[in-house]
Amino acid sequence: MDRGEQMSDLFAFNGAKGAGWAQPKPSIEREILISSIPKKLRRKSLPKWPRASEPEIVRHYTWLSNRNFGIDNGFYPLGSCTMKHNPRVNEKIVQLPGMDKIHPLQPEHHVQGLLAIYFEMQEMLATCSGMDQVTLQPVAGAQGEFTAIRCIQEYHRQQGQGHRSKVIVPDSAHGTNPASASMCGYDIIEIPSGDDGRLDLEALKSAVGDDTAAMMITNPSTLGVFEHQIAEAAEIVHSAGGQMYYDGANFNAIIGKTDPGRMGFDAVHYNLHKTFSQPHGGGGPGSGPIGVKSHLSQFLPTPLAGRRNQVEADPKGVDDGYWYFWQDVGENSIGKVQQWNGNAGAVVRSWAFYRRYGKELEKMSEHAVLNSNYLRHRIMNPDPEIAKKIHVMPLNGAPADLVMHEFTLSLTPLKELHGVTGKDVAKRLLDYGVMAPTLYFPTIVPECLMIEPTETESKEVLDKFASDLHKILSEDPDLVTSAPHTTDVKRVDEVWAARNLILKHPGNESGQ
Amino acid sequence: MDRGEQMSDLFAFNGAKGAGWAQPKPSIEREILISSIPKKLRRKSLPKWPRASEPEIVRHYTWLSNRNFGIDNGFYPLGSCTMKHNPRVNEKIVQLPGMDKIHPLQPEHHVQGLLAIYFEMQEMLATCSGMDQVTLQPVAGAQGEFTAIRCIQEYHRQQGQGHRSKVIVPDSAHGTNPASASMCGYDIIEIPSGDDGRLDLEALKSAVGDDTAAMMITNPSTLGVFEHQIAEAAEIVHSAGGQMYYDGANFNAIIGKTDPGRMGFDAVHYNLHKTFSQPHGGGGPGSGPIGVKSHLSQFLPTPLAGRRNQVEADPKGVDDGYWYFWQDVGENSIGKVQQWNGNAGAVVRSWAFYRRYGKELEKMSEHAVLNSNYLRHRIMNPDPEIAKKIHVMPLNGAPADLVMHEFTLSLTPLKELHGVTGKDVAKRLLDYGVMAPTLYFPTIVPECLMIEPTETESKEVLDKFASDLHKILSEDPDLVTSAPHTTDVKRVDEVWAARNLILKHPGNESGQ
Amino acid sequence: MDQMPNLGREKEMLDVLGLNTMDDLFANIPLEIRRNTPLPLPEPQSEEEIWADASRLLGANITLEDRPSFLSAGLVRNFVPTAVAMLATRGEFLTSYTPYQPEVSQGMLQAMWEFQTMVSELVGLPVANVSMYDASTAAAEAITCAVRVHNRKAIQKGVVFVSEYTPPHRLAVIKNYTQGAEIEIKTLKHLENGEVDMTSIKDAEGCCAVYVEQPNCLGMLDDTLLDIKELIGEETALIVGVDAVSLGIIDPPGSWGADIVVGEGQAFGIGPTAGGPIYGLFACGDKYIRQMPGRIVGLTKDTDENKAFTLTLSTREQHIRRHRATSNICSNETLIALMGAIHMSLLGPEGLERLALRVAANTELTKKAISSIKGIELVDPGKYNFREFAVKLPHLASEALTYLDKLGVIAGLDLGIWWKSMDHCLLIGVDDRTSESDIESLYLGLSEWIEVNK
Amino acid sequence: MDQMPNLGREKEMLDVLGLNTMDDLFANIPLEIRRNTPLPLPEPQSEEEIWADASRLLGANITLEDRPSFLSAGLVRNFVPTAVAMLATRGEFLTSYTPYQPEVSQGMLQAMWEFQTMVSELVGLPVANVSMYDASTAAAEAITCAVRVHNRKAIQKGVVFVSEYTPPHRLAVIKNYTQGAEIEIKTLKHLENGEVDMTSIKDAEGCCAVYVEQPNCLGMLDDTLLDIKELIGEETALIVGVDAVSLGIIDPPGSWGADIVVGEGQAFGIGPTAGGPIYGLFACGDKYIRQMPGRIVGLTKDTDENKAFTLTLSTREQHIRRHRATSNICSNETLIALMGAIHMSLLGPEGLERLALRVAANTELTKKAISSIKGIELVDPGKYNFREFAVKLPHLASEALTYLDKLGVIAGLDLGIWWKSMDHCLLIGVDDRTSESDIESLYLGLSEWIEVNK
Ligand SMILES: Cc1ncc(COP(=O)(O)O)c(C=O)c1O
Ligand SMILES: Cc1ncc(COP(=O)(O)O)c(C=O)c1O
Repeated sequence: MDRGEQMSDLFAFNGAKGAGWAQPKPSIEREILISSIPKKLRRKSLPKWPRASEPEIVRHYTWLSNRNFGIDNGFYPLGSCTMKHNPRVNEKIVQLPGMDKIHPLQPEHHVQGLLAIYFEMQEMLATCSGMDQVTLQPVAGAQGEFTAIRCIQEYHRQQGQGHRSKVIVPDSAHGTNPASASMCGYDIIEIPSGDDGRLDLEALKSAVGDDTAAMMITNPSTLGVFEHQIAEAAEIVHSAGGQMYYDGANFNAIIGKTDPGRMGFDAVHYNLHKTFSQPHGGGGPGSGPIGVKSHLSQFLPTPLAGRRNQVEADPKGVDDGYWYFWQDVGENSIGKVQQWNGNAGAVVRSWAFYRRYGKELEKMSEHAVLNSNYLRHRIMNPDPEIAKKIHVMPLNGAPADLVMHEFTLSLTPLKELHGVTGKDVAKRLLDYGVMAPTLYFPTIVPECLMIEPTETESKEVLDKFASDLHKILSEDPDLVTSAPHTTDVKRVDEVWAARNLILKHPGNESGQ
Repeated sequence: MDRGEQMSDLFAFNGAKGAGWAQPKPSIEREILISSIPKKLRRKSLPKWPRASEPEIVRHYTWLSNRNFGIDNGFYPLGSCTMKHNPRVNEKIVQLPGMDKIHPLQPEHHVQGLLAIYFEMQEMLATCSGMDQVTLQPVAGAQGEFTAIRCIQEYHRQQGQGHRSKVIVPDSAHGTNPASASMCGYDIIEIPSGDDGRLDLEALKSAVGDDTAAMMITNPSTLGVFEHQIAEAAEIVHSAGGQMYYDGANFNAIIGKTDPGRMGFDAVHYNLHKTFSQPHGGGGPGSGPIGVKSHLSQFLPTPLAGRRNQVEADPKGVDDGYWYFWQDVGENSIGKVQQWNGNAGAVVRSWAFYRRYGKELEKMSEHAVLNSNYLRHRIMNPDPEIAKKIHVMPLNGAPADLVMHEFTLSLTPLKELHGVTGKDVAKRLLDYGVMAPTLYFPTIVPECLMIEPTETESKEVLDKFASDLHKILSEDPDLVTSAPHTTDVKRVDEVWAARNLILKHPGNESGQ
Repeated sequence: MDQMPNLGREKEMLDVLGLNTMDDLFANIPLEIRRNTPLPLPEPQSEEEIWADASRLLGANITLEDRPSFLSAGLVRNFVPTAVAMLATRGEFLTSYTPYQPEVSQGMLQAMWEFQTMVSELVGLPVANVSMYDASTAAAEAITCAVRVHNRKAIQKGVVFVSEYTPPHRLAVIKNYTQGAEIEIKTLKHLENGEVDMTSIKDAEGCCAVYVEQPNCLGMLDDTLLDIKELIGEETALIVGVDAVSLGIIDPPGSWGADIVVGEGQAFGIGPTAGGPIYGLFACGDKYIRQMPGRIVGLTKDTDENKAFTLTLSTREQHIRRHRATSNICSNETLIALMGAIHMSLLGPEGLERLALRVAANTELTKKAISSIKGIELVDPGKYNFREFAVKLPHLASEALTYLDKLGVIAGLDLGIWWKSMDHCLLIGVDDRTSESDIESLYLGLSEWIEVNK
Repeated sequence: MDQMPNLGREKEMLDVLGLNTMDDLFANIPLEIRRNTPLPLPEPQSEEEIWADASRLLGANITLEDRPSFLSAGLVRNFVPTAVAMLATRGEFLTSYTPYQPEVSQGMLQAMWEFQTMVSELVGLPVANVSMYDASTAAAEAITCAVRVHNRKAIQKGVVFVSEYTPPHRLAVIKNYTQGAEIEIKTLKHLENGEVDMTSIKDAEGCCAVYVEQPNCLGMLDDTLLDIKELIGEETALIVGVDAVSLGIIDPPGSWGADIVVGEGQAFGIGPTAGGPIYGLFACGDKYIRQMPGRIVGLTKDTDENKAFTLTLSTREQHIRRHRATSNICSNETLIALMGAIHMSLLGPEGLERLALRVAANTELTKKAISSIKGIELVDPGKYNFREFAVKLPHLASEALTYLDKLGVIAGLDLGIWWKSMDHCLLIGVDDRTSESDIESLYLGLSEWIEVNK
């Protein structure tokens, strides 16, 4: 019998009534309270939640966590997702009562400290990206995209260009780009990439026109290559009357080296949870502030963090000579995209993260790019002794000498020769104690593995990953296609899940 | 290849100089500082510690933790050690600056809150145990024993009975009892238990005499049976002029039902980390306060927490009308056994633990004893269908109808019939995802397993343990003697360790 | 800089690449767009300096725990059991991401499947997703989802009726999210007494969806809502926004015909945390499954036929369906939903009920005390309130707030911020922890303010 | 009561046992000694009530972080990296106990083996155990250990010389621990200038052990100590108590002949925490291994010949050797030692040096500032100090402390508490975080006090 073979079933806990987490009694007696609720409104039977004690819950979630892989467990080269180490002090900071116990509608003199951090973050992001104004309200990259495209949409309407109905995206774009533009009501024009995986200016030229509202693009691209013709692309779009939108998911590759402002962009989103820090366990939370050039700032969601010099009459501030306030964006603002002022916790964590680098933030980008190139080199240039043992080498997804913070591999030869797919290799990597790279994205690279090591991985980890991958490439194809072998469960049947749709616990025998 | 096969080696991390945890610079330049140290005193080369970044350290210790079993991972029936769930709020409480950032020598008006908790704990422990005065200074059960025996020693000396040189312990006593008394300079007389595992009054009678300083005994005994003749035993020892010492490791079995005061004891220690709460990961910390009858209190270590009514002149207190202070015990005090005022953090955690039960603390003992008897019953009375499959049933370590919070099993029949030892069964239990019970203690029970479920385990966990044990008793003996099979490492060679004594890392190649 | 293990080893690694300087790595960036000056940012700081600054700045904030506080308006000053954060911040959870590889992500997948189950049970609908950004985006995406499902058969194409009691910041989110889908938002009217206006319900007939909140944003419960599903019929979606905690004692919308239930999850799992990260609840009936936004986990099996969990129905999502996706949501709020799941499972059914009862009791006591002040009137007298209630004051609510702030009481929300016409109204919100002395402070403060301004 | 899963299921379980009431379980306790009245204790509390009380009580304490603080005296106001507590409180570590079953305890065993390595490296001796209760019990047990090893050959049987600079609370612990072993503690004298008195060293010849501290408890480093091992010879153990952090820049006793090194580990891993739990360091040369107290981990192999760790040399310990054990220590301070290990490994060698340099710099600056005050004199002028230094004041130190306390400065330790004769002396301790403005506060406060009392 294997340790942990038996699954821990939350809904099997069924202790005594009320044996759960103890609370003080209500200040009025239960019976009186219940009978004061109009009968029609009263709940008839309680939800079938587990009845468990603290020890049982602690054990259950500990058990679950032990069946989950995070950065803390090993290398997590999930391309485009920038899975880097999250400094632990950030978690402590956001648990300070001055963060956790704050209501977003408290008066400004209650939250000078928070506002100061907001203001500093707006400024820092604008500085690093070459934008004029930043809002921290959007709570994820996708929402940032949506928000910025909404601003662009209102801008065009204001300019009497409301007819512009198309948004151009390269075929290598992340799915959120077309989805966000589409949610704003735009039609999407996808333009194919050139043979080198880069933006094809000719294709772009023939796509732009009087109906172009914007182009959305990330740089470095999702292939990890820098679009060196980006300024020309911006020129093309701008002369057609369109706006340039920068998907900042890859911003971590270029900080201090260049910025979207210099490249000619009008708007940009940042993924704070990628470029900076916000642990997004299981898929979120994130934070997706946007920055815009001044012509777009009147459309930003409201409010922003503002600052002025402190005067006599002000209450006590945070001792830096300034008074902070919530600044209304005005009547042209698109209003709100999130209920409050964004994911404040993520903003504060990212602030704590950036403070650690300060003016040396570019070192972060340097190390991200160094690690990426180093790993790519190690993978593509095995030691001669090892090379002999390898069945087949992967292809570069993009034939560039240098990559940025991430890179792609295509496993097409492996598939053609041995019937081993990218997915098989990804699953086999799990057996080696690492997370698999991003799979089959960007879609323009066939059998794609997209690898992003981040700056927080050591040379040893990169060396080991390269040699593990080499090992896999020399393994019996059957072993690889049947992988993984050592994980908590074997290969999971996703098709069965979609066909049968068991989306909740059926309840247990004891009548739960 | 297995996930995690490769060991994580702390000393293999060898990043850049100074790449470790970042600190501000010293307020004087390094070179100046170094040269200000008299040359002879200067360190020549730095210790060979790892050079690692935060992400590497987080991953290393996460990896280590995943190779460690705690209560959070499963049932931990380690008899005598009372491995119960530790409420998580306690961990948060001790991280409050008012606890963590306190110096024990701060003036009393700085630490009224801490003193109030100390005082409440002294009172609560005295109340529950029937003692007159409690000190919280000893930091573990063993130190509590030592401290109390030291008090008894001074008492005898004061009474002109300094010649009393012997301390009596039953042969079922914990090793710390004789060790502590011996450290005080006493000779140990071990008296054999009766056939029912209980104290043998006749043996006691013939052991006591003019040279008896004290008897040390725990009740319920380490066999989990209540020494119902304890009052008689106390009588015997007292009439010989000896003192009665209560090893409180099993105090959690009797709170609210009886107490050492009623049983006739003069001194007692409490294992706060067992009876109450102090997570003692890997072997400690603990806390071993002692309580004494009034004739011994002048010898207690100093200081105690004292209390008086608050008066006008006092600074602000904690709003309960009292002023708290450190009370010097006086010239007869044995002085100090720990440098400060004991393990304050453990005291505060235990305070938080007891507050959850308050006057219903006896429920905790009730459930501990209920769980113990229930589990014992389930083990000794398998379903008839299951009984058929079991090779051989264990024997009760103590032939009592009822046990207290723990109980013993003897696997002698199994060993005799199949050559399977208690150790083999213990190791095999690890394969079932539980911690093994205490093994071979008390030594008077041959092939002993000593099982203590505690009050924080559910019926389901107890049922499963019983049935797992039954399964093991019906397994192929070879499977059991070669266990464990599914743990991080196979059975560990302890003899090799003692012969070769590799007690530190040899350093790695890179010259670390 | 203690975050980068290769610091100081640059040369060694560059050598392997045949490069000389770190700048060589960026050779593909054309010179014309290179930044040549250092970033004008402060000096790097160590952990202890950052901690000191963070403590100083955030320590300067006044928190809801520092004083009697009656500011709720959709966020709750709750007590979250310590085990919640200790478990959710275990590295395996904290530092994972979307479980694209289910074989090594069973823990989070199972936790989210359990979360779906608990949310489903809570609201009385068969399916729940693993979180939206917040209650407002949940409401907005519920509307676009409903339109996708019902528009074909709808008589009023693209039309959705939204309750006039929807707070303006939420309405703004709804408008942003729906304008691109050519949805027309019409106002669902309410009567003077706060109940839904049945003639307005009639007007809604044949539209795609009706959105109401129960309790409404003034904390009032409207039992006439329980009948509207019958009136609007199967072809119009009934979307209900809820106060999640209230469902410990209040009949869940699923049992009175709601098709989609949305709401704020924050009360379970995390503090108000200055407005985020929090998480939106989203649950629906079977017919919306293929049009719903967000991630969802299903039970399945592995090649050994063992139980296993996986993300499912991804074909709705942007990474597969791109511009035809049901939503653009990618990163969501799973980690916070996990905190919610742990909190809910610690509570258990009876704990949930008790939590709701504590809020109910404090609502009752506060309402009674405050409405007894001469000069203060309940906006919705004779109604049952949960958590919040609105009162009309003799002068501007903003003035009352300022006055009480000076007394150290956070008295609530100036409803004039939401609706100019209600600038004499104060929204008072309680929670499970509102104490007698809190209520007394509010009572005394408001009484004094009225007295002083007579 | 949310800690007991079987609450409410008592009957079901009693039924299995054939019992009726919970009291029946206690039938073996004779009636005469039964308690018949309820415990006179307060009502049970919920987690949030306990948290509120704890926050209120501990929140009423004044902490070392609230004000400039110069109280050290063996405990350190340090900054512990956040990762330390987050890792050490992972349930697998937190809720384990002594690794009696190495097969499922490799993590803690390896961590402790690494701890032993780092301590060994730090002090320059080959073996370290996994912790003592604190520095004082470590010193006391080092003495008993040394006597066990050396007594047979010793000329002065049972005699140990202990430095007169050993603080009295430590001396009291030493006396308690040694009196039973019939050890005679004699005083090792020091000269006026604080250096060890070589004639006293001569007196020690042939005794079992000499115990000194470096720096001494007044923070002074004595370079003549580096020569005493040669003088006392192989048959007398040299036991040295250290300030662990100082070893980042100060030559470790192992390299000048110390046989056993002890000290307080607290600076690595945990705050001063009101004096406990902290942990004592204990390291020694090979010849003491079989007589040393405490647990120790060794590297070994499993039946598959894989590397594995296990507790070793248990035959020294009480659970095997009982009254002949080398010590009675059972529960120790492993969890805190684990915190120490994590902290040390985050620091690394250069980080350790920097930490020591920061303390050294602040010692220097503070000493310079305070000794420049007219009326204040250094007790040990011309010496090198680390962390602490003693000054002589014109009036009672206790009065100075009271005066500065009112100014919001914790000025140090009144040495009169330790030695009546030093009641005009103040022990001033700095740490890595002592700031310029802290020093200024102390300087101004002491100057003012002197001025006022002229
Ligand atoms: C290139 C790119 N763009 C946009 C996004 C969307 O960001 P988010 O997940 O924060 O919504 C991602 C995230 O996965 C991405 O990789
Ligand atoms: C019966 C008994 N007595 C004494 C002790 C010693 O307590 P501690 O480990 O706290 O020193 C123990 C602990 O294991 C014990 O079980």
